[in-house]
Amino acid sequence: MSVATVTVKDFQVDYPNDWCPGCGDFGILNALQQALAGLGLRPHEVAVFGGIGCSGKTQYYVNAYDIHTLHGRVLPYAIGAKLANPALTVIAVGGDGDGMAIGAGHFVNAGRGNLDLTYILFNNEVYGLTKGQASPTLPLGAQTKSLPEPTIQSGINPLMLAMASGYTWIGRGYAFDIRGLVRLIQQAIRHPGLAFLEVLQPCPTYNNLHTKAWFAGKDRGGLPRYAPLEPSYDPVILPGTDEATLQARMAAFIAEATRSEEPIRTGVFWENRAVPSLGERLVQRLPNYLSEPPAKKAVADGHGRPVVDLEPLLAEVAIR
Amino acid sequence: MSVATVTVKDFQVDYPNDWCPGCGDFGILNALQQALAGLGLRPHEVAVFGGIGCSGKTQYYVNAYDIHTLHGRVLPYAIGAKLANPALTVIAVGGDGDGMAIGAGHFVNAGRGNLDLTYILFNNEVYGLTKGQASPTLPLGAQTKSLPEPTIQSGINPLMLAMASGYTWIGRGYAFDIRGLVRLIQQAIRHPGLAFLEVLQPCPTYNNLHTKAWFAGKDRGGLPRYAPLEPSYDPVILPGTDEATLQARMAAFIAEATRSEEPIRTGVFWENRAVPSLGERLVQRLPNYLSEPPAKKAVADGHGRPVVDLEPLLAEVAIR
Amino acid sequence: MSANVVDIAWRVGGPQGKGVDTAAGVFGRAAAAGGFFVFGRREYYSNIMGRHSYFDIRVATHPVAVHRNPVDILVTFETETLVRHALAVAAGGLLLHDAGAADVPIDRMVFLDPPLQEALVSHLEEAGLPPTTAGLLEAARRRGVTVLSVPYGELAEHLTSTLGASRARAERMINTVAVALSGALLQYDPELIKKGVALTFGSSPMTELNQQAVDLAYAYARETWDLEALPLRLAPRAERPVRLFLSGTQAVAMGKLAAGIAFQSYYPISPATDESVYLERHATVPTVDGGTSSVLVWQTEDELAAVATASGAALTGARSATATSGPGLSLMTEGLGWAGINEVPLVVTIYQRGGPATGLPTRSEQGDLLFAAHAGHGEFPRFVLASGDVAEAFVDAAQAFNYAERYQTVVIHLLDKTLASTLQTVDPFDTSQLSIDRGLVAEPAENGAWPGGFPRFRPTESGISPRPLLGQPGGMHWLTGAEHSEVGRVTEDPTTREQQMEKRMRKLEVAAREIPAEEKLQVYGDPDAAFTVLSWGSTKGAILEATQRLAAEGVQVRHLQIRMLWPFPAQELAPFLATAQPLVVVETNYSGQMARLLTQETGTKPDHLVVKYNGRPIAVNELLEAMRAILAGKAGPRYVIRNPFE
Amino acid sequence: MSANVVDIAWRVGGPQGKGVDTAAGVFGRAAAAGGFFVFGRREYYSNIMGRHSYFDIRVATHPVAVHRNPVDILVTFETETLVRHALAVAAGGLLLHDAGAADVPIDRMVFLDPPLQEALVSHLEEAGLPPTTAGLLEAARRRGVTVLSVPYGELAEHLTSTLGASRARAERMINTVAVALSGALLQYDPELIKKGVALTFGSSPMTELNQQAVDLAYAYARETWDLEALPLRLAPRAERPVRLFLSGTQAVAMGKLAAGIAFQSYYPISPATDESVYLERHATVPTVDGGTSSVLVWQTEDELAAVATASGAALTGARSATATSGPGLSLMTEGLGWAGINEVPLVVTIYQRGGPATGLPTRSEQGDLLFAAHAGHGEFPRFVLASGDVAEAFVDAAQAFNYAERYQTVVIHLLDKTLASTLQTVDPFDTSQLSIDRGLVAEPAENGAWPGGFPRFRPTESGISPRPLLGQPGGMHWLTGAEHSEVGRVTEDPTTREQQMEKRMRKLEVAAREIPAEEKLQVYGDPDAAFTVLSWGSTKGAILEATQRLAAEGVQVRHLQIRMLWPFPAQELAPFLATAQPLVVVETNYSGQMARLLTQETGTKPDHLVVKYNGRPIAVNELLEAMRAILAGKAGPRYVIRNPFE
Ligand SMILES: Cc1ncc(C[n+]2csc(CCOP(=O)(O)OP(=O)(O)O)c2C)c(N)n1
Ligand SMILES: Cc1ncc(C[n+]2csc(CCOP(=O)(O)OP(=O)(O)O)c2C)c(N)n1
Ligand code: SF4
Ligand code: SF4
Ligand SMILES: [Mg+2]
Ligand SMILES: [Mg+2]
Repeated sequence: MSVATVTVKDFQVDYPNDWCPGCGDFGILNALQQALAGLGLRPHEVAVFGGIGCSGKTQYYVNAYDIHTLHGRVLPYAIGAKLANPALTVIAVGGDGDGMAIGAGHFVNAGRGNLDLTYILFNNEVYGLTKGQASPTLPLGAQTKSLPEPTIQSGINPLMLAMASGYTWIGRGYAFDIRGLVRLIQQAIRHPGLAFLEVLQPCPTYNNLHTKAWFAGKDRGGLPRYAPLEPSYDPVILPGTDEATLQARMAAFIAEATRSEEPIRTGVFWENRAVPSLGERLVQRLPNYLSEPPAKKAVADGHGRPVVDLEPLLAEVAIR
Repeated sequence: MSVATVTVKDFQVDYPNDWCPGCGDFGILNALQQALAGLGLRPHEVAVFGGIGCSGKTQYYVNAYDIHTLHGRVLPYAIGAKLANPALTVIAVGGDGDGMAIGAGHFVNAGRGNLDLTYILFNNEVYGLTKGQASPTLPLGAQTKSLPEPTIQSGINPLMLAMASGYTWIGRGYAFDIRGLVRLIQQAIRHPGLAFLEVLQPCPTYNNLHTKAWFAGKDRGGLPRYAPLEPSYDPVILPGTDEATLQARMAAFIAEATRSEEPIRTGVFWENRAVPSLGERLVQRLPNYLSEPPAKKAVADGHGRPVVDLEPLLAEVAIR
Repeated sequence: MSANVVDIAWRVGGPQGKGVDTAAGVFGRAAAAGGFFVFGRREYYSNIMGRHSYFDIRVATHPVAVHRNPVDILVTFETETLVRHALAVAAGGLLLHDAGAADVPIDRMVFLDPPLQEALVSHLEEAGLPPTTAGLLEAARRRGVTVLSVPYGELAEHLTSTLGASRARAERMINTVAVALSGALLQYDPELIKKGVALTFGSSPMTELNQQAVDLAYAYARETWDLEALPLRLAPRAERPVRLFLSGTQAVAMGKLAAGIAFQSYYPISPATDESVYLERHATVPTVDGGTSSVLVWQTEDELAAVATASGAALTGARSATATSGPGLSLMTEGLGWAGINEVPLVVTIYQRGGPATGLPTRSEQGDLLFAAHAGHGEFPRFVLASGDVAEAFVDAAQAFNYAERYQTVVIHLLDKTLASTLQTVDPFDTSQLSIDRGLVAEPAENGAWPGGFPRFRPTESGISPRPLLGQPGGMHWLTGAEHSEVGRVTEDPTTREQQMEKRMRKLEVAAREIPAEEKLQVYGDPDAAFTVLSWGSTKGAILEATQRLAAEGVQVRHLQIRMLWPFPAQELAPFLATAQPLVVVETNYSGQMARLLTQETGTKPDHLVVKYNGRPIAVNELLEAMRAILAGKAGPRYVIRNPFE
Repeated sequence: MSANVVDIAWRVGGPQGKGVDTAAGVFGRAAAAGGFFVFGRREYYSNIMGRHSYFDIRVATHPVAVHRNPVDILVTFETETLVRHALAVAAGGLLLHDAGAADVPIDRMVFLDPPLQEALVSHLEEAGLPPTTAGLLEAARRRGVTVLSVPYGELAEHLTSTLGASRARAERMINTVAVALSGALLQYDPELIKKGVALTFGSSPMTELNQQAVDLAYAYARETWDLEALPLRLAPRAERPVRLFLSGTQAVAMGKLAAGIAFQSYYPISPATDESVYLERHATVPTVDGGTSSVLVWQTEDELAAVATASGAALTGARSATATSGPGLSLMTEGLGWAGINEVPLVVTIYQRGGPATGLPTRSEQGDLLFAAHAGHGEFPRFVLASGDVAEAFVDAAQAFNYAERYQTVVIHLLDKTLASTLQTVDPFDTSQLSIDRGLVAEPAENGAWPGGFPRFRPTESGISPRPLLGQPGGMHWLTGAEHSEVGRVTEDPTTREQQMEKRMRKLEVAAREIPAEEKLQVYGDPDAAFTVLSWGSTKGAILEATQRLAAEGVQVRHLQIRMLWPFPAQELAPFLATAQPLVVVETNYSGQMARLLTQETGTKPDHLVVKYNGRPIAVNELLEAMRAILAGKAGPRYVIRNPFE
């Protein structure tokens, strides 16, 4: 892998983009392309899986293997590919409806595996592509443009849910803080386990509450409503971290993840290096998992005959 | 409702029970019947919804309206009934596979509504009815009887997930601590919002790690491995609770919910009285919601003619 | 066309989010206000903003329920619409385009898919014209189209200066200007255009501003063009009975409200969402006795939950429904089976769209019929209904609840994207013509009256047994997705299994006997003609009109529309099938799903299957062409309608 | 029965979890070890412990693939088994029951469903016998059954005292004792029973203990009964070729392993789980060149995820599959469509069970055929295969991957609970007879070789286009569940839509042409006979045997077994249908699903539909009765097989 030769252009494609002008998705796409290039990955080594929604179109614009899955199922598809071909860099992207409503069961259960992939959730608090219904992250009582009434359901906090589900890397970024986002995406990809990155994403068409101007604090003298976690915040859990430290880290996590005061924090909230990745665990079970992963498994010889020798299995049930 | 006349017998039925001898489900069933009777409810006022699993058979043995739903869907069915008939006392029961694997998406999203119902999760760490596979609550590396290898996925902590999802009442009990369980179930039912009760449930057939003897601490001189939360623990959030108190309560919650040292805590972990129940919110939208809920809505007059007057709606689209 | 007969097809196009729908609404209402029958067809991309959408409005002196090609008037504001639709304008028609637009080569237009690009270029090359927008305009002119250049930029400035509208607002009002220009070109009464504006914008301040824009546009047109020289005219009709002008989704929602729907669950999905949004906006409506009546509309986390929640609500006695399209139906499959075995009255409204998977989410297809008929593992009774037009959508949506409650099972009401987004003039709905059948509900009793449990599932001759509602005293029983005894106890007893299977399935046989033929099958055209066209759903409008047109030419056609697809009306069809010659089935899907069902249930195969599966509805002229090919003996057993330009 | 022909039906029953399956395994293996053909049928409740289960083992000198009633030997340990099965013992048969059991009135037995209770009571009343267990035993005696009381309690004590086994262990070994008693009563070689023990318990210390129990039991039998006076004999055969004795789920798993399955996802569900558990236990197997080969078995959180995960894996080139039963199929529906439009090679193994919903989770039904053929909104190509026996299950499981990869689409392999739990002797599987077709995979290339993206979906004559695997250089393209261009770009272009629809659907036509007839349809019995029985799946064994029995009586029957249900082999069937008289379809479902498919695809309706839908497989005698009724002109168009006692 020759890092020097890869540029952001390698991940760009010439394809008409149909997001609304000013959509936060542009920022995320941009950051993703930069992040991939910055890591020196080559396009064919990357597979980007998208859910269904405006967000789920992100991979249309990335030069890589791009898979537009089904609403809510982006994680299972991505997991299948990564399990079968552990050499792939796998990124899953999708909306808050995709991930927290119809996909919430997969979100929770993916947390159990610590498979080495990165999931980026585009949180715009609405269902963009279906015209602005409340998404599961819209706070109770909020009324965005398309709602006939304020929403009567509470909003889910994706970071809290990720923590409860066992994600070993948890971060939050803002769509138009591209530089910050590039760094976060790269950290997430580098993390050798399951990484979850929430991105706050303005939807100028349907979310009239949390707009780019709102995030930028235009109404309060340009003081942005998002800011990095304090340098003193330590997200890292190392192998052997004692219970008290762990509890303290969790308490700090919750305080920052759920804080109701501004600014909204961005950065790495959680980085648990104590849990072995799923790949490592799989090698314990299947010794040739990495040398001959499912994607590369030899199936037939040159004559189209099976290479498997069933003899020992037949012996188990043979009556001789 | 004449409290005095209801006894536990009113909720019992004469129906052959096919759980394995010694199954923790017996304890939970027993506690549920006692709890309902103790609340003075009459059988027809109660609807018990079950998932699919050994646990999902609980309502077979309760004299009430009993609905055996689909695997993982117990909450949506229960929610539909409660939304349509708010006068019903609705209980949902199900296994850890039912609720945390196939049903996890509903579990998370139910948390957003704060509908007044009670969900009891039977946590035996295995899929009982399908013969002992790992359930999502089985800890990483554990190997119960039926597993060919130790599990390579981490376990989910149901209390943490409930907290992240917004449940306003969260408790934990133990299947054979029937007296404690009765109290917890009653508190959960009385809570005017969404209550989640995890019950630690021995499965003598498949879970050879966490048995009744293990819970009872038979191997350590009879010192049980479960114990109530310390009296100093305060789960209550009142309207107007300040941010600092809230944070402190959450930290305490997590410390107790995730503690790795014994004993495992039982009791009420969380009681959030600050969030209005969904019923209250619905009345804001539909003024006649309680007086004429969906279940009781008048549809036709005595001649089988619709009672709705469409005139204003037709007027909106009429070209005159 | 005789002087008394009017039939004008008008098309407007533009980027999504730029007011194309509003413009079409104004024009359609303006025409309806003049006493005309109006039909509107909407085409749009799965996109929020910027991609091409267009709207056809047909205005006629006779009822119309289908679009046609070519169109008489094309209104364009920008290059894409011009390029996509210039070829669609009829000789003698009008084409409005932006005077300020540059001439653009077609092969530079990245927004065009290659097949369309190639088709356009080769068309122009054959005509010896340059492959550019100018070439297209020239081709139109040569074809006898009046091409009118409109200086939209100047007109917008004019609106700003004259009416004091902001530039942004003025640009939005250009839509109204174009509608008004169309009116002026037709010499239609400007007051009716203003009425169209008022009906569309309601009591908002936009109404007045837009009405002023109408006057400006009329003035501009009169100044600029020799209107008398133009070929088309639209004069208001003397008779102007009150009519509704509404969409398929609105009609379904109104039908549900009329039927007393108490609970609707949904998860947003095109093209079904509009119905639920409408219900949510009209959640509280008056009753005839001056009270109020509500429907609880509940947005779930997915369609698995939507069908389960609606079923849970139905068990309490609420008339319950859910609405979705194909992808949602795939997820509701498991819930249908549960409702089936538990005999839950449940209405499931399906707006079919192009499949499979995400498919063509904003295009149309009759692609889910066989799936709807067979969705779910195992066997249970269900109904599948399909509406053919907006008026039927209203009636069927209401009737679905009656079937559901009478036969205590799942009713799938099939519509499609075409009907969902069709705008149509219809006679005002008359709820007093609807009747309500709530089926067999058990009487409340003393607790203890049924010691072993209420025999909810006791086998009866009809298969129907009284159902107690959750919460009702004395009705306690068990419900389970597993096979069960008459009180709902899980059982694996072979005999009980047989009895319960038979009980459930018998309901369909009883229904097939009881339900009047006209609720299943409708006959149009000449009932004695041998030439027989069989249809279901939204192709009805095209077939009706084609049939009339052929009749006018002396060719008699019999048109059978199946409204109840399951149980399939084999018996009712038999006499028609026996005399059909040829038998033609028309569907908008690839494989002829209804034709397959027909063969399955009757053994009869159609002689000709006419299909269209490019995601667009069949135009009347396309169908006429197919029927003429069949009449001429030039059509094979499979006739595919293609149209690269839509 | 001639001296050389042996056909013994043996049944053992008892509460679940008490070793009934082990006992049957020992008996079956013991018989197989003696050179016999063996068939085993298992019936059990959806329960972990305590409810009634039973196992039929048929032992014969000819291949057997179906159970029969009545049985020759019934082994019972407790009252429920005795009551449920006493009537099933043939005249001349043996019935073993617990000497210590009390006499119990049948109407006190709460575990019996009322219909069975009533049937038993009225049977005894008609015979003038008391409605109790004693009455049943007396009825058996009167029928000519040898009723043997076995003092199980004493024998268990004996095991404890003689072998030093704990009481609990001794009680478990009573199963072996009963098997050995059966062997002794048949005067079967005790060494072969011990071999059955060894084959069942393997290298565990239980083997020796149980073998000692066998000797004790033989000794007891010889002491206690006059064995020479008993009617049945089983003498080991001279020829004892090596055979496998295994279940349907094992055969499928082995077929998948032979085919090189690399990834299997699953969510536990009866009766599919056993297959995945087997694969997990045998995840690493040797290769012919001395290497090792692995399959990654992945338990997902539900079936939505199972199908998606397997699809994701398939995109990387792994041969991927998932396995489930009806409820899982309902949830996989959406994923099938995605795989279909993305042309993903995916094998979906379905073990049908009683439906709908939870239905009869541990009973059998051929209830998912029409669903499998139509599951999913919209239209996409798929294959539906069904195996008729254990040997076919192996071959089809392997072949499914070839179809999936060659035609790049979904292959649904249908089995049912009957086949899943069938134990059968078969000839050793020969993997060298299997061939592997991996289909068209694109060659790796330089990145940049395909600037606009690799044309993964370029239309070809066959509809098949080369697929690059995720991660392969130079093959980047897009995949989407939406309609797409040849590089996988989302498109709503009408022409591209048509081309892609046609490309995908063409694959089925090509497959229908290419695939040899014998892979679709098999002909048994007399190919020239007019009496034609059409079947699919697990009813094969019953039909084969019934056909042979009728042939022995001089009645020639032609049996057509459809192995490929979709694309439906209409062409291959045509000549047979033309000459069938009568045409009989046999299925274990309510509505005759294959019969419907047959009519749909050929226009032909069967003259007789023979169905059984009580959740149990059709016994050979039941089928014979049906066929005789048809031959005698006494059967209507619908013949339902009922059996209240199973
Ligand atoms: C099964 C299914 N149900 C519903 C839909 C319709 N649908 C498309 S996108 C979407 C939600 C989009 O919201 P979100 O996931 O937040 O993404 P965004 O558009 O906001 O980026 C829905 C409900 C679908 N495609 N599939
Ligand atoms: C859609 C679907 N998939 C799978 C199953 C099979 N199944 C029945 S119970 C069960 C899991 C039971 O485990 P749990 O929920 O923990 O309940 P328990 O038996 O342990 O009480 C499964 C997977 C099913 N019924 N439906
Ligand atoms: S609707 Fe919102 S999220 Fe979707 S493209 Fe437009 S701005 Fe972006
Ligand atoms: S398997 Fe376990 S959970 Fe199920 S009934 Fe038996 S002991 Fe209870
Ligand atoms: Mg969103
Ligand atoms: Mg469990």
